Amino acid sequence: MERSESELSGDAGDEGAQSPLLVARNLTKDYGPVRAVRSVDFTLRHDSFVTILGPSGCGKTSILRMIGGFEAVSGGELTLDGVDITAVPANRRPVNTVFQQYALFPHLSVRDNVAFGLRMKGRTAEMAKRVDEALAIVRMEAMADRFPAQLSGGQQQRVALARAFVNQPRLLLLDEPLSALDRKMRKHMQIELKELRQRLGMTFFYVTHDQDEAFALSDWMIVMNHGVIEQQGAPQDIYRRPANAYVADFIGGANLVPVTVMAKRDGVAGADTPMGRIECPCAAGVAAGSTAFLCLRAEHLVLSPAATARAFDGVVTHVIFQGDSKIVEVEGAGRRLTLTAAGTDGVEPGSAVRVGFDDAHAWIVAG
Amino acid sequence: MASLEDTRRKEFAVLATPAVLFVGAFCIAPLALLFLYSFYRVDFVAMVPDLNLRNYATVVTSETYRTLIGKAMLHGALVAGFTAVLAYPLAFFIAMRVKVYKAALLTALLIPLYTGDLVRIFAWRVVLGAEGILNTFLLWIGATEQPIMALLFSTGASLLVLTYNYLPFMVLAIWIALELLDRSLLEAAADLGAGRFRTFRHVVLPLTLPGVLVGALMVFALVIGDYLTPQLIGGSSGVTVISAIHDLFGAAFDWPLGGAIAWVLMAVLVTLIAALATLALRSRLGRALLRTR
Amino acid sequence: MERLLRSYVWALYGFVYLPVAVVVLFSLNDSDLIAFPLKGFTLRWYDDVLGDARLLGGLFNTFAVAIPVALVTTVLGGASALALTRHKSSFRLVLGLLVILPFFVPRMILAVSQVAFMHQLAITKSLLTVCIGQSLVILPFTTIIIASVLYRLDPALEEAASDLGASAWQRFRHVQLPLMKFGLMAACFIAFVLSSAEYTVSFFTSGRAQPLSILVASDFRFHLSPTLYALASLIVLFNIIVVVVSELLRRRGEGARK
Amino acid sequence: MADFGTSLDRRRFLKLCAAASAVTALPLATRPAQAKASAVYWLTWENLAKAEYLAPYLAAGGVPITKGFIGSDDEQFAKLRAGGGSEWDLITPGIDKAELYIASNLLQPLDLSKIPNAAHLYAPFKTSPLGKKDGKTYNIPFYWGINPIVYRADLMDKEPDWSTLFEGEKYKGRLAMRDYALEGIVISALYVGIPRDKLFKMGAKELAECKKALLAQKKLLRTYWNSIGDLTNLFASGEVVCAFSWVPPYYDLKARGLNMGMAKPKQGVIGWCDSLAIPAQSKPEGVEAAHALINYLLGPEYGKLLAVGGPYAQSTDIARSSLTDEQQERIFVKDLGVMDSFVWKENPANYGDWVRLWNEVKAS
Repeated sequence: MERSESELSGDAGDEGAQSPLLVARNLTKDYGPVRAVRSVDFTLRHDSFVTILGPSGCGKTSILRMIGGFEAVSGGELTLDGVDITAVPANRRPVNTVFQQYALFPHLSVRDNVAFGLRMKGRTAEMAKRVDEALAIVRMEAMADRFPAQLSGGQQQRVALARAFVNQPRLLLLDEPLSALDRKMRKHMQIELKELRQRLGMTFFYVTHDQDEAFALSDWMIVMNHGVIEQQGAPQDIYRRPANAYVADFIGGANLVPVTVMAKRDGVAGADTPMGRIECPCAAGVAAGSTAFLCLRAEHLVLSPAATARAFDGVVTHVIFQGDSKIVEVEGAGRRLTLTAAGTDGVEPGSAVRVGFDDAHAWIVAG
Repeated sequence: MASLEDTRRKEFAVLATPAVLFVGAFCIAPLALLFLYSFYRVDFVAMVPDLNLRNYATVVTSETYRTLIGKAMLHGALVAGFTAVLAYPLAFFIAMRVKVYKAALLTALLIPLYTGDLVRIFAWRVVLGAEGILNTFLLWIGATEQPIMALLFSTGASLLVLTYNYLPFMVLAIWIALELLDRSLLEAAADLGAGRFRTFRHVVLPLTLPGVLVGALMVFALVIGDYLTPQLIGGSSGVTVISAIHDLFGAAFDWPLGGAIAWVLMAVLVTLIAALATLALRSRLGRALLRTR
Repeated sequence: MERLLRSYVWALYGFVYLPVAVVVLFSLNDSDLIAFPLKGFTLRWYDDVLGDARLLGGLFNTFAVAIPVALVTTVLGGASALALTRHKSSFRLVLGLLVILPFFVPRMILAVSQVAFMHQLAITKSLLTVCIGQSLVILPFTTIIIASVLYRLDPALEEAASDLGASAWQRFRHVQLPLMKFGLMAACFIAFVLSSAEYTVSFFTSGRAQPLSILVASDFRFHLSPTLYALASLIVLFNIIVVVVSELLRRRGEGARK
Repeated sequence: MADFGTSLDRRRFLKLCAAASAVTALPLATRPAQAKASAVYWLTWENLAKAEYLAPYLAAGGVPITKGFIGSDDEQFAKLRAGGGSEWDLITPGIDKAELYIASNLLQPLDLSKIPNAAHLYAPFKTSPLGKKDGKTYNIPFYWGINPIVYRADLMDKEPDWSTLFEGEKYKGRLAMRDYALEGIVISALYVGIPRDKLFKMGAKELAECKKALLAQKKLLRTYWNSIGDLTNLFASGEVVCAFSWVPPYYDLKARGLNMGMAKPKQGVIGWCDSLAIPAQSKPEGVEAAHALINYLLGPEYGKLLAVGGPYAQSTDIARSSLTDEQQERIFVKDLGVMDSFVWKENPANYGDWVRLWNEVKAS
């Protein structure tokens, strides 16, 4: 693999928005007998924020590490800007990473940490200016001469970011970079990250297990489980039209009511439910005659329905106060269902309620 | 096209090859030569390559060599145990209670090694002898009427000085294990209501046992190889399997038999260590510790 | 409990330095017998040592061996430790076993085999062969010490270096080396100590030039001279000074950094 | 006046001539020799190579000596047997071991014509077959002595003999033997009454007898001593009152005010002799220098220095006449007849069995 670096890094403008930035084909990773990533395909566009979401151990970090060049690919290939990078060592990939625990060099000052990549490539002429710029972007100019151990978690986070993007990578990989921060800091950094990405115009490839974070940040989401991609798409699409019960549950914790699919035509299924027969759009993979799940989002279920088409009886089991709203858990339709409700005084565990929903919000997924 | 794995492999090779070649050329090859010799026969000062197992038969049937090998193992194990018990609190102190002077305290432990084996051994004679410091002290405080002769030239004296000799190695091994210990675990244990002792008993000790084990193996091997201390401190029973081999190499010029004893000794040593390591790795604690890495 | 621990530590250091104290005591005793009763104070043994060209020559040989041995074992041990802790090669176990093997071979056996083997290769015994023999028995120590330091380093730091474009060499030079520096120094120091006190291997592998340990052993065969105790005391004193000075320098350095 | 002047002139002239011929003859005399060695490498015991013993040799323009030190006779042999001896020009093995060295082809024959002092060897050494093979001399006797019993006269009521070391219950735990198979077993043989001519030719039966005695002896011993420095320290620190010994502790400790005694048991005393030999691989210029050094070591200056300092006797009688009676007595050369009464150390053919027996005793 003898390709010059300039060939690899190219220039973003030349290739146009239509050609993909990164293509993964049949990407597979084995750790001994354990297959962590099972023949996965996906494509990253230029100038986008992509999150890869899944529970721990689903293979998302392995994918990131293969793109970063830290793990050898067991099967399949990776192309970046049309160039096969499968066998290119980490140090020659135009890709930079923000590590989960930041991995700042403890023996180097903030400035030297940020300058590290440029120094390694011998770009010393532009180094000082670019490092200052990068530090300014993350507002760490004042801390430039400190050592990592003298910084707070958020500050370290910023330095790690600056250290990665100062090299102007084609793709910035972020491995759960906010997981070590407190909630408030995390919210704050999410906004900063999103702004930063827009400002830099790079593609961010972001690994997280936190769906809220994924929703807050991404233009494109890849949902993984057990080494396979369950679904990928725009966040709203995934939320509204989960591809299967796993995604429906993992993303936003939908209420899943088992139903029997009677008929299916043109993406619309007819199913028998405990609340009567429903006709609603359904995911691919739902087949007539099979058992599937009616997917109802908590915010679409309402108590004391007046205007909704359908309703059933239930008993409140738990009420969780959430400030402006409440999360109410109801036992009904043979299931425990969760719904969110505002201003429902008098609802308390044990009270009998009527729960309703609108057919327009219903969606059926395979089991 | 070189894959990433090839690159890693190449790096590994570059790092590992010098040491492998070095050990191969100056340890494995010489020992292999000795192994070959162990099947030879001695005819006056000539080693005759008429290969047979007679030397091994001699070792196995000789009560002397069996006893000596057994004694070496026993003493190795005893000293490993003594040093572990003595060293642990010190290692714990240096790792957990000392901040600024860590390096100084550890170095201070090594400095006496500089005096040299013989100098230290003879210094111990002055301490332990019939008219030595310890006996004089014991007579002075009236703890004994007669000097205690067994303080020197006895198996116990030899074990004491061996323990002394190899204590620093044990301290280092345990200290490293303690330094590797994740400090948040101590807080977690405290948080879960464990007192100091229970934290130590249930968290610190189990997690640093591998360090103790490494130290014990080191000390074990060092004790078996040490023949000067038993010879000069152990009295009339201070003979060791190594000094017996030494006699066969030098005085009797029976390298084949010496080589055979050496190889039997090493085989026993390796078997014991392997068994111990396997046992340790198979134990519940061992498996749990392996999994965390 | 804490006080008990503290007193125990003091007691143990007392135990460790007891023979050293005896050595110092008799190096100042005005009698050439290492036995009680003490006869009086003298510095003549120190005078003897400093005027003894033979012992000083031996000391020179000891350094001529210990310095290269310390450097070689630190470099080899460092490389092996990197291979052992930073690679998942299937040869890792083999490498680990190989590197610690010399440790488990009784020295006398190793030394005699080495001499026989070197003779087969027509290698003449010299300080070089002493270096080789000693390096072999010291390599396991340096490897373990450096590996234990590397083991504590977050592998992500090295990944970060690669990620930022560092070649294997740059990664080593700019990240691994500075971070394992103290491990290397500790290993080098211990290798030096072990080398300068080593007797068995040195005896068999040495030729014309013999390190101090052999001269001391040789002298001891005829006479347990307080001169040798004075020499040992001087060496210990020298080391204590080195430790104290380096500790002071380190603390001053740290103070300046803050 | 004139006569006187002439005669002076003549004397001057003769002197000049002599000097001139000497100057021209000097290169002639040394021409056959190789380039002179810059150093001669001598592997020896520390106490034989003290700077003051060698000073006259160096002052007379001898090749500078680089010394190496022996750990023990056995280690010396093992080391040379394992790795040749190319590092050394001169070694110092016990003559009883000579045949091992010769049979191992470790030595080269000596050129006795370059060692004129060899003509003065004591008769027993001259006639001894040790160190000779096929009419060639490989090891030349260097210095010798006896290994007696040394004891603390202040702590013992009568002069000990070998039986004291085997049955002296009274001194249990305060006796010592050397940790050395050959001597340990010979002494036990002397004690159990093996005839002198069979001492080094003992078969299994005799060895078994010795073993029994040695096993009984072991219970009485404080320790087996390892080096003479070790034993001296044991006497000085009161650990041991009586031991099979070498001579030096007797004089050393006596000089320091201890009341020491030395016993030469009538059952027989072990005599020993160390030799000088040149390793087979020594280079010609080294061999040349080694011969010169050997000659010095057998010569009068060294002999006197060793007799006074050691105190040891060299193998030639060349210095004997320059010693006082007392000095002669100290090195056992006053009455030369005693040399015949010594049990001279030999290397038993079945020495492997001896060593194994010795280890069995120690390990019991």
